[in-house]
Amino acid sequence: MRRLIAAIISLLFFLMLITVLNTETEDKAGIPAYGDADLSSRVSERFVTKSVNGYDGEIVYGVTSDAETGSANLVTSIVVNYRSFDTLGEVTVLFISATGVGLLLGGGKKRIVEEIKVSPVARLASRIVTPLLLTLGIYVFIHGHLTPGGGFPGGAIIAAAFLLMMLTDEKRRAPSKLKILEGYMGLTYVLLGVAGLLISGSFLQNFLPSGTIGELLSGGLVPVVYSVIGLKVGAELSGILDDLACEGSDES
Amino acid sequence: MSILTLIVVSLLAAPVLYVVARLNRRIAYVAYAGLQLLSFFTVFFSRGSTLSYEVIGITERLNFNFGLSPANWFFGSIVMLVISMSAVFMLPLNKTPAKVMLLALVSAGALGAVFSMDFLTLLIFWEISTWASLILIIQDREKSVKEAIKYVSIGAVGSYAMLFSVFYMLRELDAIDFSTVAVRIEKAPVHVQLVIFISLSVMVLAKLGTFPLHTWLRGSHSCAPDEFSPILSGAMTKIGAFLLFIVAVMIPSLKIFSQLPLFNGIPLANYVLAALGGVSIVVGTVMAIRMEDAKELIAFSTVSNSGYIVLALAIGGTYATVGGLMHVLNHAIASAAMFMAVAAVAYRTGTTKIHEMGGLIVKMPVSFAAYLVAIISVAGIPPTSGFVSKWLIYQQLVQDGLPFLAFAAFFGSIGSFMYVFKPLAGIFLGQLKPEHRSLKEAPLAMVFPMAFLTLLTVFWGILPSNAIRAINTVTESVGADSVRITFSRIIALTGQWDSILVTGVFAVGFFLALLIFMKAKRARRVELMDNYTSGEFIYTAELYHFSYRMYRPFDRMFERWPSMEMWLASLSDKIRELGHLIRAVFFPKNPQIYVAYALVVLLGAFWWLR
Amino acid sequence: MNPVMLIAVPLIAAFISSLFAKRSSLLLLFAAFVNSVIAIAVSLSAINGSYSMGGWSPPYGIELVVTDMTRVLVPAVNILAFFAIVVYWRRQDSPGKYSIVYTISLAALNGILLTNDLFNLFVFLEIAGVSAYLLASTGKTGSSKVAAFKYLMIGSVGSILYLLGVVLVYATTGTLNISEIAARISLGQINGDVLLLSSLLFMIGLGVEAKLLPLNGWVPDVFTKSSGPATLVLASIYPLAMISAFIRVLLAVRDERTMGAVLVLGVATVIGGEVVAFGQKRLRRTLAYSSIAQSGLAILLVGVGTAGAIAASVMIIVNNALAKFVLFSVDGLAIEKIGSDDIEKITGFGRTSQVTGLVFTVSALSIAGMPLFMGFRAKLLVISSSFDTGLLIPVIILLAAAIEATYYFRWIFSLYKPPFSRVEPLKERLPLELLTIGIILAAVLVFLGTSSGETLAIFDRAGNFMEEIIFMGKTLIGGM
Amino acid sequence: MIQYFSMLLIAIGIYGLLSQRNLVKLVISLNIAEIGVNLFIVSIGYIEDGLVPIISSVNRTSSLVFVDPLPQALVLTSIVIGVGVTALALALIITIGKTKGSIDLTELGSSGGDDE
Repeated sequence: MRRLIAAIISLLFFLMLITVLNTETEDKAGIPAYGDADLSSRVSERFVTKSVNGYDGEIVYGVTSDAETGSANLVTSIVVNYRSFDTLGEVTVLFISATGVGLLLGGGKKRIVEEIKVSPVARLASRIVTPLLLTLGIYVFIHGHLTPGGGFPGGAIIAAAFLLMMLTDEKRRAPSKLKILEGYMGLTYVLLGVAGLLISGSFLQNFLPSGTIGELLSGGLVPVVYSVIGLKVGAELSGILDDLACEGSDES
Repeated sequence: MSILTLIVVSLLAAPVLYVVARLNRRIAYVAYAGLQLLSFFTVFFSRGSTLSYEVIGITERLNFNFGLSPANWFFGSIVMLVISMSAVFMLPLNKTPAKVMLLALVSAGALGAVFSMDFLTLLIFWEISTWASLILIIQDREKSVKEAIKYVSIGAVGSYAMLFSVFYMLRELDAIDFSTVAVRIEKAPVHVQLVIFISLSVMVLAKLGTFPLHTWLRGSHSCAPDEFSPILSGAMTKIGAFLLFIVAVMIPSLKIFSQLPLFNGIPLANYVLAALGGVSIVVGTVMAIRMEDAKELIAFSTVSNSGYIVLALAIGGTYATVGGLMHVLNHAIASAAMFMAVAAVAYRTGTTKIHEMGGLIVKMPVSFAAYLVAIISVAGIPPTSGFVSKWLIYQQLVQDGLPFLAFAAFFGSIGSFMYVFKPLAGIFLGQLKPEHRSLKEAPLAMVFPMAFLTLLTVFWGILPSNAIRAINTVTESVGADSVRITFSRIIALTGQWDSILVTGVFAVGFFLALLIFMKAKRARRVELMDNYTSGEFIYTAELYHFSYRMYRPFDRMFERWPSMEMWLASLSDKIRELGHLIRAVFFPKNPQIYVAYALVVLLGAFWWLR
Repeated sequence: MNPVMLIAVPLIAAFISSLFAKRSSLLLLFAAFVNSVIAIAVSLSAINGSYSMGGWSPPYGIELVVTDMTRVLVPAVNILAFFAIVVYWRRQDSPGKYSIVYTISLAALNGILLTNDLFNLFVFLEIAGVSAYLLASTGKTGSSKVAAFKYLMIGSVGSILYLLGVVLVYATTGTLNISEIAARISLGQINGDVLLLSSLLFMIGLGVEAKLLPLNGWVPDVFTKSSGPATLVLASIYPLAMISAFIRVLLAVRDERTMGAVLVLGVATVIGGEVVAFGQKRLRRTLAYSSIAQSGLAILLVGVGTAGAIAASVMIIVNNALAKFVLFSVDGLAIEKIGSDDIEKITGFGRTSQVTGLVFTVSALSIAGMPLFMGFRAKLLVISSSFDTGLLIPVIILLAAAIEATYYFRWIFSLYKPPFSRVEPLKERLPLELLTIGIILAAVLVFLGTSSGETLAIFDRAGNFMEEIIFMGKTLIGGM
Repeated sequence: MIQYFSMLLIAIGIYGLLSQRNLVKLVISLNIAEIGVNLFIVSIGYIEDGLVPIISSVNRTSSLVFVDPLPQALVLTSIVIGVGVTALALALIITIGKTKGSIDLTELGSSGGDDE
């Protein structure tokens, strides 16, 4: 009975959602058909041409310099520059979740002891792979404005490195310094925002030169912020993993 | 001192008095009494001053309007007279700082209400007065909480009905002041007129304590602190009469409803209201007869008398209108005096149960006199003012030929003999209880207001023309006719009433009786415990008190009557049950259910609205 | 003063307090205090209009807007938050190690009030939501964790639906800026189905937090199981932001059919809340259901949709916040001092501690809509604006109000129930902070209930905020 | 097509949310629905033959046809938020399991809930 009702509700829900698909017509705006999105009717047109501030030239890789945002990765330019405020919020969500996990689980006093049979090969291999993973993670977030990736994937890769270590070693804990890193990085992000407010007059506004599109040192604040995010996300996710893997204190 | 200043001062006085009372209670209560007396005199002597509007803004569109029309003056004087007398009366009583603050709020609210010139101002000040009185009611007695809740719910129904009608008027007639509404409502469509009339009538019935919204009176009046009951019955309910006057008389209800079907020559709307008045006369009388507690008894007599007021003002016509207004005056004074007498007795004996007292006439003669006169007035016996108003109402009933209403009115009159006799005999006559042997008359501060109100009752009984002249100015001010009077006579169609002559006859009869009483052989006094038990030992003395279940056979007769009180009480259980149902359905333990609700609402709304 | 500081300051405090966990409650107090000062400054001196983030002009960047509505709500939220922290400062029930959650939620609530971007609103709703789930889990018993999980579940469904709505709107209008969306939709060139579905999705998504009737099953659970300060924040401060978000989004993505649904659900919420509250025997439970009813009233007025109705709605939520703050803190005090808030146990509490009784009475009377208090002015506005929909709605509102008045008076009565002799005065002193703040809030309620029309005009102006928003949107379209 | 698929995913998530009793499965159901929404978000930005929105040595200029980058930015945020909420939910489940001894909704129903 329960399953039947659930099935009916979800079926109707599905039917309801698909009625609005492909509803774009000549005179009334609707959801465009798949693949027919029209950038010219959307705000993102100007994100692509980097012309929010009225620049009307073409952006060319390796040539254009001092564009309004120097990030070659257009998604990154939105995430960390045009809509950086969203990202601050997003980081905050992760931060509060990580903190909440810590609070709920009592801060993780010691690891749950389990008999894990890890073969020596895997253990050794993981010790070799972990530094590589860490390096990869750092690479990903530093190049976030040039290539796919960025602070969040980079942070996730870093956390994956810690996860690998925790899986292969039953005593391993994420370093406790990570929590401090997390706090400092969050603080840095907000303070960068305030600095933008003080220097350029708007919260989170870029105050560094944006450089030439495609170079590592370009995009103004973008690489800085993404590094901050990368470290922070890495620290947070590792912290969450650590909390989940550990036994809480008695108080909760 | 203008009325506005008075109202503002009264409002501000409330917190000030609270603070003062925390330092010294006596000063605070004396100040309170002084303020009320000052208000009364200001109000009373502002008679004849020209019509004035004074305005304080609430929002851009709605203002407080106060004025001083004859009607305002009439009701204001009555209300402030009762309040100021009660304020003096309560000087010796048990007092707390909270009480004086609430009392001051009650008087401020009442003052604002009776001097209002529009419905919203009336409602706002009335509400202030009401919620303050609500908190006052629960101050002394434990069971009062349950009773006060009834007052809350019925009062809320009434005042929200009025709030509704205020905005309805604002919308349909674009006015809420009495005079404009009275003019514009004539041209409004019938349904608008009816909605306004009905919703305002609900408020009238609720606050005046008329059937079917009378059930709060019994508990609230009897449980209220003794010093507050006079105000509750004598002043607060009379604001309801003020609204009734506006609804039925100032708004020419007879005229505007003339297109409705007529019933015995009265428009249906008015007739229904009058019939409710009639029913509450009967119900109030019957219930009052059955009560064992002096305050409950007076509470039901209030129901009955409110019925007279509603009946009179609803059927309209010159005599009924004047008689109804006069009845407001009489009942305010008389019920205040009765409650004061009971309070004085309770102050000395500590009880209000009739069968726990007896023979107090010897110890508390002034209280007795006040009670006697008040109760005679309520029963409508000459030479008290109560007779005059009832006489006028009967004139109209007879003239219009309204059989049921006339029956109810006469029934009430006769029934009232039964219930007034009970406390009179039980409390003041009969045997003095041994434990009451050392009682004294109430303190002077209590005696004075009782005596004053008693004298007023007698005065207007002897010279009703004095009161009727004032009432005539009220009715004339709203364009109605007035009753013809001379110094000593009231002239009606079916005859005339010469009060001086009647009083003279009465006085002669009284002296003859007194003479016989004095000359007759003296009765021998016996103690309560030394007779009629034939040597048996009495364990529970009150069972042998002759007024305990005085009207037992009568009581049995009405035992099986359907009870409005029970019905309203079951209503609250119904709401509770509905609440349980809603809780079980919409606040389940399983979160999946409300997730499902969310989706079902979404789906339902989409497919339905699409 | 740039309003973004309202969000930045608590965030800074939160990040610092993750470094110095021992000082977190002090930092919370500090942040709330600074925020209150900033909020007053913003309310008094900031210019109405757009404050863009990152230097990108709207609709490309995210903007915060200051309208006449935020002018009212921002100080209310921040000052009440500060009060909440002060009230529980030295009590056993204090936020303690959860302080950081309160700090973050303060930032999120300010974000919800200020942002003018649908997706940014989603982000802040999520921050507020996650904080709320954590706050809900702060109760002493394990049941509070279950309640929090239930809350998380329905809350997540709500946010998924909201996000879906945001995407539909973006795909249709090509923008996320609320002003521009409002302007485009008011031009009417939107497919009817899409508009209906997205506005319904917003109604449900935001309705979860706004306590709309079939979606509010979490409310009594969370409010009764959570700790004192958490309940205070969730019941008194959260609704200010959540209902303001509901108002803004539903009016921006305006669809008359959805407005009808909002009206119906609002009415159902009012009736359901009041009727259930009527039969409750525990104070906190009564207050929880009464909160539902009050939210229902505010939402119903959104369904009416006129400027007057919005003004009434804002007034209702502000009145509710101020009064519920006092009521819930008195409830917390009763639980702490008496050990229960049952109607039998709480008897005479108003006599043993007179000031507590007085502020409780004032607040309860204000919620019940008695004259001299702010609630009455709100009720006048509510009735007058609900007449726009015919006679039925005002009648229902008034019936519900009658029920409400009845049960609030029952609580007042039980607080003062005689006889004196049975009640022993409390030996220990009551917390001074609570009494002071209670008196302040009661005074505000009385002041707003008795002040002249000019003071209350702030609410009238707040009701007109949508004109401003749409005007901003029209200039954006024109400028494109 | 992919849009229909994403809607289907949402419906599946909802089915799971309504029919399952295990708290962990409920969280998984929520995640499925979330993924459906995320997929839908990305799909509305797709343009036939559009390029990855990165200006690189291959796609050198902004005048080429890129797919809409904004939904991709939004989805990034939405994913991260989903991760946060999931972590919190799991932590709550662990706590519930510890204190109540069960993570089954039917068994928890009697102990939690809006009881008197």
